[in-house]
Amino acid sequence: MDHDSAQPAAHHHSPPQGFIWKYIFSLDHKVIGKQYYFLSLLAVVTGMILSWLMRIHLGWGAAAIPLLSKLSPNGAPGGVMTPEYYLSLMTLHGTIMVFFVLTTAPQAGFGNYVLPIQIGAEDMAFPRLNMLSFWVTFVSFIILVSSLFVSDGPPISGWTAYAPLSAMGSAGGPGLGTGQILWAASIGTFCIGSLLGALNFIATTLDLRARGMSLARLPLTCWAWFITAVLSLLAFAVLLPACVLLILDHIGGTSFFIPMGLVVSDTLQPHSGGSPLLWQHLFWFFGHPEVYIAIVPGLGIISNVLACTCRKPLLSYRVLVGCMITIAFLSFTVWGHHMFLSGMSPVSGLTFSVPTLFITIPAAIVCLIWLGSVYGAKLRLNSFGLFAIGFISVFVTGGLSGFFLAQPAIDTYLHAGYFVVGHFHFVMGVAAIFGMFTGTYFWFPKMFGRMMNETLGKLHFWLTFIGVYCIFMPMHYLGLAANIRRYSAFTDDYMLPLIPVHKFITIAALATGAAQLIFLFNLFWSMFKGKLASANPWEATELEWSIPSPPPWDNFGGKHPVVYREPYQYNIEGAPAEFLPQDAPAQVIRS
Amino acid sequence: MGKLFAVVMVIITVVSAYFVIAHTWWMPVDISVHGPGVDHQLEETMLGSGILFILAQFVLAAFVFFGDSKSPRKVKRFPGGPVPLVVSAIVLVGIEILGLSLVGSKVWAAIYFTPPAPDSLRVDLQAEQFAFYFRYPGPDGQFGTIHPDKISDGNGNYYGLDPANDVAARDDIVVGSLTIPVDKPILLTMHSKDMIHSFFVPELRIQQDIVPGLDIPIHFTATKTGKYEIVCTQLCGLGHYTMRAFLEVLPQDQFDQWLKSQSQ
Amino acid sequence: MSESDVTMTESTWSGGGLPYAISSKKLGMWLFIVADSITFGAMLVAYAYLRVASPDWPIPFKFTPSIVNATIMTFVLLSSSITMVAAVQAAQAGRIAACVRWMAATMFGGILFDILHIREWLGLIHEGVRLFQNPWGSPLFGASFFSLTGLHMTHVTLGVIYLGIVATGFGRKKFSAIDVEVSGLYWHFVDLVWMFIFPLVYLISARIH
Amino acid sequence: MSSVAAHAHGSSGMSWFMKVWGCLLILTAGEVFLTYEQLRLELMLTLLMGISIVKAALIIAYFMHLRYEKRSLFLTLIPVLVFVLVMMVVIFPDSFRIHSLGLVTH
Repeated sequence: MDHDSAQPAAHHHSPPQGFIWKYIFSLDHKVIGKQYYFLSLLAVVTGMILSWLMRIHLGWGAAAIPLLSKLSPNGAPGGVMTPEYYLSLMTLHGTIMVFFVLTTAPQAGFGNYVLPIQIGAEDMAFPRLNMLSFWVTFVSFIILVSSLFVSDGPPISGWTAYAPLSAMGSAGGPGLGTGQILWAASIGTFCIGSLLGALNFIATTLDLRARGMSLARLPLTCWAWFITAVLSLLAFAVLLPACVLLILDHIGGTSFFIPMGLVVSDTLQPHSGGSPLLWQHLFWFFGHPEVYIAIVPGLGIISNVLACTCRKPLLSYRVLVGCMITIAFLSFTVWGHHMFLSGMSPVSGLTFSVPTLFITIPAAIVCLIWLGSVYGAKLRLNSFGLFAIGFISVFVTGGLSGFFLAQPAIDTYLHAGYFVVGHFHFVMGVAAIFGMFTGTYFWFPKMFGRMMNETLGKLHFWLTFIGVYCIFMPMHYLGLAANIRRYSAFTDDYMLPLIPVHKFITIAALATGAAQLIFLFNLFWSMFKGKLASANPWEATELEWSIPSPPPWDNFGGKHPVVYREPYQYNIEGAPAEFLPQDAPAQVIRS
Repeated sequence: MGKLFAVVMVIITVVSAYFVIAHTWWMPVDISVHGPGVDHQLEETMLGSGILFILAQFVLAAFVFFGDSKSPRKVKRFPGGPVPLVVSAIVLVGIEILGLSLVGSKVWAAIYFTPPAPDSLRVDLQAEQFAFYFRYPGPDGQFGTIHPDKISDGNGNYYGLDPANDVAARDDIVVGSLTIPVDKPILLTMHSKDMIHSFFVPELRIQQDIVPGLDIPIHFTATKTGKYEIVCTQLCGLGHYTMRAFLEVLPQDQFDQWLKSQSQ
Repeated sequence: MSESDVTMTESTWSGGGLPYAISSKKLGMWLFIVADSITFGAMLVAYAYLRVASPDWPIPFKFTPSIVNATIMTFVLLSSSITMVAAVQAAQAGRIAACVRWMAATMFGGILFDILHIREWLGLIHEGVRLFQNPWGSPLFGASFFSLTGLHMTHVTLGVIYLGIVATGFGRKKFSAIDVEVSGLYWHFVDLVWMFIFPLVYLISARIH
Repeated sequence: MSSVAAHAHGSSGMSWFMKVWGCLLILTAGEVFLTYEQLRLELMLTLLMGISIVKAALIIAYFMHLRYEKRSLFLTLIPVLVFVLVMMVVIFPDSFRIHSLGLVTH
């Protein structure tokens, strides 16, 4: 091996000068990580406001929301939203939350900030590509939001954009012309950003690890980001051509997803030959790995933080890594469970249900390992500890309702109801968001050099934890009573008695949403007024806690850290200290 | 803080489980032949995952309750280490999965893999944006051909029939609600003229997407007379929430009478 | 800090080095190639799916000129790969001028491929093939033909630009031999994709008699 | 360590690449010949795909030097790629389903 190629690619770019290069077009992974984080924050606030509007409409359909008529005179004349405006908001809520929050914050946000430091690197492998990924993602967000302002409004076809509704153009309904094209363009752009980000993460994790940071010593967060990057690289590569074909159906007059002989508003459509199921297959081929792209970073963050909270090593590091890899692998074999009743071959339906059920085994093992790790712990339940424990609770709850939906026979009944909404909000929405809260409370001192307020943090946890159960648990009951999702109002006789439940959910959602203002206040107040943070306020073992808070622009100040042991060495029998940092040689700790 | 968490966790678990056990909101009474299989499968799964839910949350609450940081004791390793946990998870969850798959596949097979009875009553379903139309073949027992270019809601030719040239189409009965005889197998062939819709009757325990470009057959037998709602469950446009029809299950003699009155 | 504290389980994977013994740039390009293969794979699968489902799929390509033309295009692309190999060899041997010449030859191959391809497109358009219709059968023929070959042609065109940038930079000693090699990986990948498009789009749509 | 430089230096390396190029041209000619023979579609598709995979393997192994890199690179990239591409084949039953359930409108 010649000497040059054996050295990790060192990035001795000099410290950036000037505001633009320092904060806007920065190559520094820490700045880019924060940029992603704040983009997600903007997105999650937008998405949450949309969900408030939807919830108010579902609880009190006739209620006028005064500001709404100003925001969208067409969509909500007099403040009462039209059915199509409800569907537009639903589409935007789903798309923003899934892509720009769940995919962006845990992976690109925290991953970008923390991964290079945790593996002892100065920066990502390709800093320029990293900057490009962020700006591509940013542009895609702008494209999506701009659909709010075109005359026809955003599309009404949901975040899954099932063809032919999404492919037929404005003949099918409002927002399906320009709005739908903007949606597809935005998601296609997002794919490019994610692909570039993913290959950067993989190369960084493999190539830039410090000396001694073997794969078996990577913090579980790094494993999770690495696995997620592999998933992103493979899954977004399928969604990208699907979006291209969808756009072609719109502007090229092709009919990839539109069959022959369709009649819309008494007009025979000129399309012929396509297949609506093709879109569903391509979409869910991406869509199911996407679910794990959203949650696996959460699994990593929780595992990482749980060890610090419990002050003991995790019950089994290797089993957790193995389970995450198994889950990632299986995620490519199960997409058909979204399509049990879609007209897909019933034999395929049965076949897809088997790996879907099998995926519960590694997921169950992960939960058991966490429980085993909490056993006999000396818990330090500060804000991030509470959120980490809360994550286990909501992840178990959401996972168990997946048991029902994995079985085609039961899916026959529950498929399109609120049971599904409750399920995926728990397991993918709430769990992933709890992962983000955990990450924020945990890494805030490192990212901003100040401490967050603990009292506000705990208050935020209690309101959120109880709130999400009040919002999403009743949705399971609604689903059992066959309440159909994606309805802007409930006019069917058997659904009328369920409206009080919707009112309860709406109140819970507004209250829980209001509780997030505490978090936002805490975040921004602490950023400027919080107590100054020490290098290692949580007495954690990973490399990021061995450098000052916030870290210098080149992370380790030109030094090359060396790693001596696995992470999470807390309260080891016979050890010289309560916790053993990964990069401290034994004799340093003893002295 | 740990003790508070444990208490809250237990309350949440008990309240959540109560509404399920009390069946406060539950499936409507089943009216189909294959339905008891679906219900049984769902109840078994509810029992299994309900026990797991309560167990997991209680154990978590207990561990957090006793995991106080202020106690002077040392941390304890989980007895036996990870191996028994992993093995028992694989064995127990594995058995549960195999059991559910085996039983569940039979239920699924009863709906989708059995051929329709030869004496089934054949009914056609056509879905369009925000309405269902049903078609009975009439006395000749044959459906007329569908001509998409002739479909027109304006002149009431919902099916695009061509009675002038097509003999089979002349006696086709097209109605806006599904009327069927009780205890008789029904073969429903579904197609859509525009978007993907879905046919769902909660009481029938049947849900099937209606995909443009495909003629998807489904068969069932209703066992109780009465009037039920058919809802669309696949997002099909702005009026999706209003898209519904009624299913009326009649005794055979009343059904015959109804059919006769329609064909005149 | 003593070296012995660092217990190494597996030397190449224990950090502080490149586990695959290739530069990160090269690894990055390989990862891009995996993702792009899946993109092309999904396009080809979608095309095959629709073709299987359409009984009226046309098979319009006559042996001459269509198949012959596509064969010449294949030859051009394969030949541009071998000149790229020569460019990489020259770059690694430090023969800068030779490397730039070989890369120019490769770019010429790419441009020639594009020209032949566009000529073929124009011919088909002249015969009435559009994205949404064609004179022979399922309109998806034109849709899938133009989108598949269009995606590939975009890759070739971007590749020519990419090679141009690398060649210029290498000539001015701004880029290293590794950059040339990485651009070569991309170029061979574009060639590789054509090895599947050629039979799946052209050869099984051939009408000999 | 088998780096590219060690293996493929000098004219001997180039002549080896020329042989690979020759093989690729011959295989292409073979494909065109098969087309001219107009075999049954299934048979022809199998043969053409077989030849294409051989050609792709030659390009990856020699032109893209994967054969000269560490074995672990091959073992990381190719199984993942093959796995994902093979999973896509699962959608084909639905393509055939359009044949059996396709809307009869004329």
